[in-house]
Amino acid sequence: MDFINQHPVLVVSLVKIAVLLFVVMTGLAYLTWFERKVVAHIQSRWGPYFVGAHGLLQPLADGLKFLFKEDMTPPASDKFVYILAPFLALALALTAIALIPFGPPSVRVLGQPVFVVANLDIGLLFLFAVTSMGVYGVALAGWSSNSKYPLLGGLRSSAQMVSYEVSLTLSVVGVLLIAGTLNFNDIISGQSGYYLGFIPRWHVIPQIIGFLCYITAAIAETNRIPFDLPEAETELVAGFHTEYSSFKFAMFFMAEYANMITVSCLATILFFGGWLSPFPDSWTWQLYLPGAGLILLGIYCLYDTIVSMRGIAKIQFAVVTMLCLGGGAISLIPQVASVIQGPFWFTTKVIFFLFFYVWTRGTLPRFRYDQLMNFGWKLLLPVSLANLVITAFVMILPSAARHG
Amino acid sequence: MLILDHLWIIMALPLLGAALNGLLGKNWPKSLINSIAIGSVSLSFLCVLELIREFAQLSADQIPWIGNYFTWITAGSFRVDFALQVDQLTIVMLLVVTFVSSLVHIYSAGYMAHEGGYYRFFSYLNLFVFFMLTLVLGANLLVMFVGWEGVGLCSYLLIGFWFLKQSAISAGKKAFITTRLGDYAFTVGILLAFWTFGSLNFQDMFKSVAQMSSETMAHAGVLTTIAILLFIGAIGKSAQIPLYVWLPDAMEGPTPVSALIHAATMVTAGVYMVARMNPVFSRAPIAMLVVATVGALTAFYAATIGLLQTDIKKVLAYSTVSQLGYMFLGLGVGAYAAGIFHLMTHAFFKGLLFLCAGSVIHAMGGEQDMRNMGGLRKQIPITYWTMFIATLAIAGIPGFAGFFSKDEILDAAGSGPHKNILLWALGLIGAGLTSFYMFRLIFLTFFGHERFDHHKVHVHESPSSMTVPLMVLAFLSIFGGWFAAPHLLGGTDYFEKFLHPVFAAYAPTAGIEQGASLAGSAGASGEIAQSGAMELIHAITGPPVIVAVLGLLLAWWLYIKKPELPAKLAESMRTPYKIIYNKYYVDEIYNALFVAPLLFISRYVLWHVIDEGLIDGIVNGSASVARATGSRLRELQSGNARSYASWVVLGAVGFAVLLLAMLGVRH
Amino acid sequence: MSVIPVSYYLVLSAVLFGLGMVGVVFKRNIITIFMSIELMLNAVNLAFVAFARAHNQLDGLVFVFFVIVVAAAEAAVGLAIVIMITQNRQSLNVERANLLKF
Amino acid sequence: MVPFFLFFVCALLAVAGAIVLIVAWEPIHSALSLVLVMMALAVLYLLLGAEFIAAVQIIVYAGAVMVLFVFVIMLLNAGSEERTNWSKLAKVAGLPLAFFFLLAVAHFLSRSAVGANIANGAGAVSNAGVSTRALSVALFQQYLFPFEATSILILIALLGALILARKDE
Repeated sequence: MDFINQHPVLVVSLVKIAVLLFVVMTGLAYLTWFERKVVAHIQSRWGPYFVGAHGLLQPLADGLKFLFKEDMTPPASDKFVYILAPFLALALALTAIALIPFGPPSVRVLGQPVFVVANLDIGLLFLFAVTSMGVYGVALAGWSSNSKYPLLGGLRSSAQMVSYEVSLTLSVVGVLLIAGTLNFNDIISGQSGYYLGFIPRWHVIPQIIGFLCYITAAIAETNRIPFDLPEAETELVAGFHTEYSSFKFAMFFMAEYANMITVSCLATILFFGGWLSPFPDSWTWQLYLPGAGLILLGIYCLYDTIVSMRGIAKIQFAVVTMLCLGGGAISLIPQVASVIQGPFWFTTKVIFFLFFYVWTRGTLPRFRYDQLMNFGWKLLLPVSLANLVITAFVMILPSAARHG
Repeated sequence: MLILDHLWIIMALPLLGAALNGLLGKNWPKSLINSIAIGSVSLSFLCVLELIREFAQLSADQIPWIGNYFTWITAGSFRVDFALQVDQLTIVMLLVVTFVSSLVHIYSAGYMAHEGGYYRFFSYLNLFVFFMLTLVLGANLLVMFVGWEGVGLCSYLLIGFWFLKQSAISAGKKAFITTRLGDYAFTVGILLAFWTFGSLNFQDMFKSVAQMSSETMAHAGVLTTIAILLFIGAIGKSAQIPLYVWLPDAMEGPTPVSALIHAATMVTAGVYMVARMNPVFSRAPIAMLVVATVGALTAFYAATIGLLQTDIKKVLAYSTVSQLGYMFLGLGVGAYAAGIFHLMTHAFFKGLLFLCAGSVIHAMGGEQDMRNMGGLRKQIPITYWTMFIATLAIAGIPGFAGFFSKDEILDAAGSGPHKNILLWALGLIGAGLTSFYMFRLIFLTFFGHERFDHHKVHVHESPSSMTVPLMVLAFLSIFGGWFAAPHLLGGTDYFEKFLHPVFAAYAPTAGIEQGASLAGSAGASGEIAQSGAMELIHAITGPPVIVAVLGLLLAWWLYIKKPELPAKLAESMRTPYKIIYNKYYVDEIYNALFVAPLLFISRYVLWHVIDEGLIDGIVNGSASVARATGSRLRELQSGNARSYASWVVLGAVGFAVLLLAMLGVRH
Repeated sequence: MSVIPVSYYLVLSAVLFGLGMVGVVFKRNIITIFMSIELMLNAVNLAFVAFARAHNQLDGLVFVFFVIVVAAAEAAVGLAIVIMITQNRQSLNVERANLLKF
Repeated sequence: MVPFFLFFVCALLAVAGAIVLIVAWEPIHSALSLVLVMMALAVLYLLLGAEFIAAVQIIVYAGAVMVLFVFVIMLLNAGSEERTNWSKLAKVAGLPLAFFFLLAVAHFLSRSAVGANIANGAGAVSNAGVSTRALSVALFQQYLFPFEATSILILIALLGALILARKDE
């Protein structure tokens, strides 16, 4: 106990990291389930259904499958790099998440903020640094497998990511100009307040162009459809991870989804006020929204359990129902409610962006490679640049007017 | 005072003409060209006349009149102005030069009518006049020297005028190089003069000379040295022994050129120079003796060569040489005035002779050998008569110009203050020979039966543009000498009197007696009444006249009476004939003594050893050294990036070591 | 609060620089040589930052910034050249590209 | 204590990376080791309180330049380095001189007055934001002209790279 008192930073950080890892890993697993479900319903299918109720245990099954598959390494490959690549990818992806504040820094345990692992003053820069390193995973994977398609995939992805990273960064700079800081918490708290008393002062409103550029670049940065050229199965089998199997493949998989989450979080923080509630503080009933939402979900599950579930699924779903109702009940306790406000709103927004991701995937066709490059360099970059210039101009306009 | 204040105009006019013709005249019509040339020269002649008018109004102390235009050279104490000066001597020279030049120009307009390079010829001629005037007008040795060299250049250009004729080219070179020998001594003389007198202006020099006591035969000094050096220059320019060889060859040039440059004006530059420097010479007896001796020897020697020449122009050339010898003889015996006088008269009759020869050649269609002429007296009477008058003049027949001048010279040599019987005798014999070969020329050319083919050559008189100058000059050849006529009657010699200030101004104390003799003769003029007739008789029956008549008769006897005799004589005394006929083999001797060794040295030492061996060696050597080092250094540029990198590292390390060393010093 | 002498940083940068130098001199692969140069640049940057810190001045940092920018430009051009060389010589070996001209 | 530990770890990593960069036969290994070096250096920059520089180091160097290298290596499919004989000059001059250079610098440092201690990274983190701001101020005011010049330089480099690498039909 006294150890804890002596090294609060160390202990709290370790705990936070453990929790975050667990949450993110599960989140990743169920993100896959979420994606499959959404795409399925977009295509009017059922999607995963039989492993667990509504296929809720599907991610678990996939994970087991990955773990127990034979892990084969191409003989001609460069062993060291071949193994290094997936670890690099996943590690970097998770590191990025460590920078994300899920809730207000005011919530503290042992004097340490709870909802963020590392609160850096140059958080954003650091985040970009980490994501920029993400290229290596893909590129090295493509190179080290010593095979044709992976190499092409690696080439494509490295080129694509480097190109779009530029516009990604540029599109964000506008926000930075307004916020005047690189610290996530400061950026978020800078967005508090409302236009006309009820429209939140989120950066998305002045920076709508920047936001559009950002989201486009972000999709490309994460190699998602419609920019998933590196793994375009119609052209390159499976792209850079063709030669990967079993858990190494799973790592790439997870890295990709982790990146999705990171990017969505970033969008939330920079443009949508992070953990800030969209409603004015005066609307006190919003405190009970999380609890209410959970209880509603529980009620739906209860109905479902009773009406449509059969056999083992009925038992599983009963558990889910219990969790939802219980969680909802707890959330209605004022202290708890006030604490989970931030995470609630944050998660909601992130989930919306993830849905957007899946939505685009379900909707848009894939670019051709030259189209991709032209789009990146000849449209995206100039637009974000213009956005930056205009922002800067508007920013200095008042002072310029003042100084004549 | 127009011209006096602007003396340069006289020179500028010919220069202008030369520039116009030479630079622009290539495609101008001949009429325009020769009108420009003649106009410019005759204009400057008119200027001279105006100058004389103004000069007459000057008081004695204003003479010499000096026009100082701009500072030409300044180096330390050495300062030379471009200054012109006018005194009596200058006046005489100016007259002679401009007048004869104008006539020759007019003559040339006809003579060169059918020649190519018309504009070239006239621009050269004008240029020559310009330089000659510079020479004459110059107020210091350096300006004079410019003219001196300039006329040399023009003579070179004009001798080699027909530059397609090998002989003409080599003759031009010969003239240039031979005179250059003299000019070298002349230059040294100038330097010595500046070193001695501290200035090159004639007046300053003469003033400081006047301070110096005149040297005697016993102790010769710097004055003698200067005088002799300058005189060597004169030898070269005025074709005296031993440098006369260029003049006969110079006849390769067009005849008007021979008349103007190689008879009337340029070759007399030496005489003018010596006369101009008379104060120096008067104080250097040895120099005077040298001048006189060289003059007399040349006069005699050239005459002997003239005896047997068959080329009409060559005869005249040698006679020119000998006449120049007479002038120097005159100067050498202290009769400067007589020398200049002879210069003037000679300019008239020798110019006339050459022009006549040119007319003859013109008539004969380019034939120059007298053995192929004869009996021309009928066909070309004007030429004949004018040439005959000139011959009488040069032979010294009483009443003609040559008589007075030559008589004065011989008189001075025989009975002057510096009298020298030996030289007098030489001069006398020379006079006889002169009249002989001149009349031989006349008889061979105009008398006897015709020795040419009518069908080939049809003889015709020259156009008026040529004959008019002949007549004018003939007139002067008769009366040009009569200034001195009263002298024969024991009266004053106006020419000498006119020039007296020039030569008396800085005359040494010894020169007093010269003035005294003049005074004496002036005093003697009182006795003209009774002894004038005697004087006259004595003068016209004096030795010069006698030898002249003898020469005439001998020539008549040999070439009219018994034309076959000369051949016999030649047979009888073979050796001397051959020797003289070959001009004493001087050219051959010079060839063997100087030219051949020079060529040998140039070819085998300077060319093959010094130039090819040493200089080319140095050049090629440096080149090959560069190449060798280059091929060594090239190894560094291996193109191997890593070796470059190594070099960079080397440099970095060196720098670091340097840094450490400095820090080591500092700590 | 423990402190690190700036000379440590300097020695480190010197070592890195020297290693980069060795790489430039000894490697044959053009790209590797290039990377060695980058390594040297980094070493210099380290020295810059260390000095800036030692004297509490920003100039060093600004210099580092410029160095990085220039390095980026250099890399762009240099790699383009490398590509050309390789296309012409069919080899990445600098010793194959020793003609001093293309 | 922590800074010292960090410093030595990073230093060791950097040197090790540099050595690997030299001895590796595979260009890609060299590239990776260089990335490692850069990472280590970035951490050192953080220790020195230059967070901005650290970030830029990673973003530009590790994230862009080195990616470019890797890209080119992949593009040219650069196999392992061919073992030709060493340049004689390099053998006789390069290696000894390089080490001599090291010795010289070390000697220079050992006796120079730059032994001054500086505050470690822990103290620097607090004023990092300030330092970043100050840095940007210096960059855009005091060093504005060089900044513009560099931007032009980059533009030129861009064009040069384009023209050089373009496939001329």
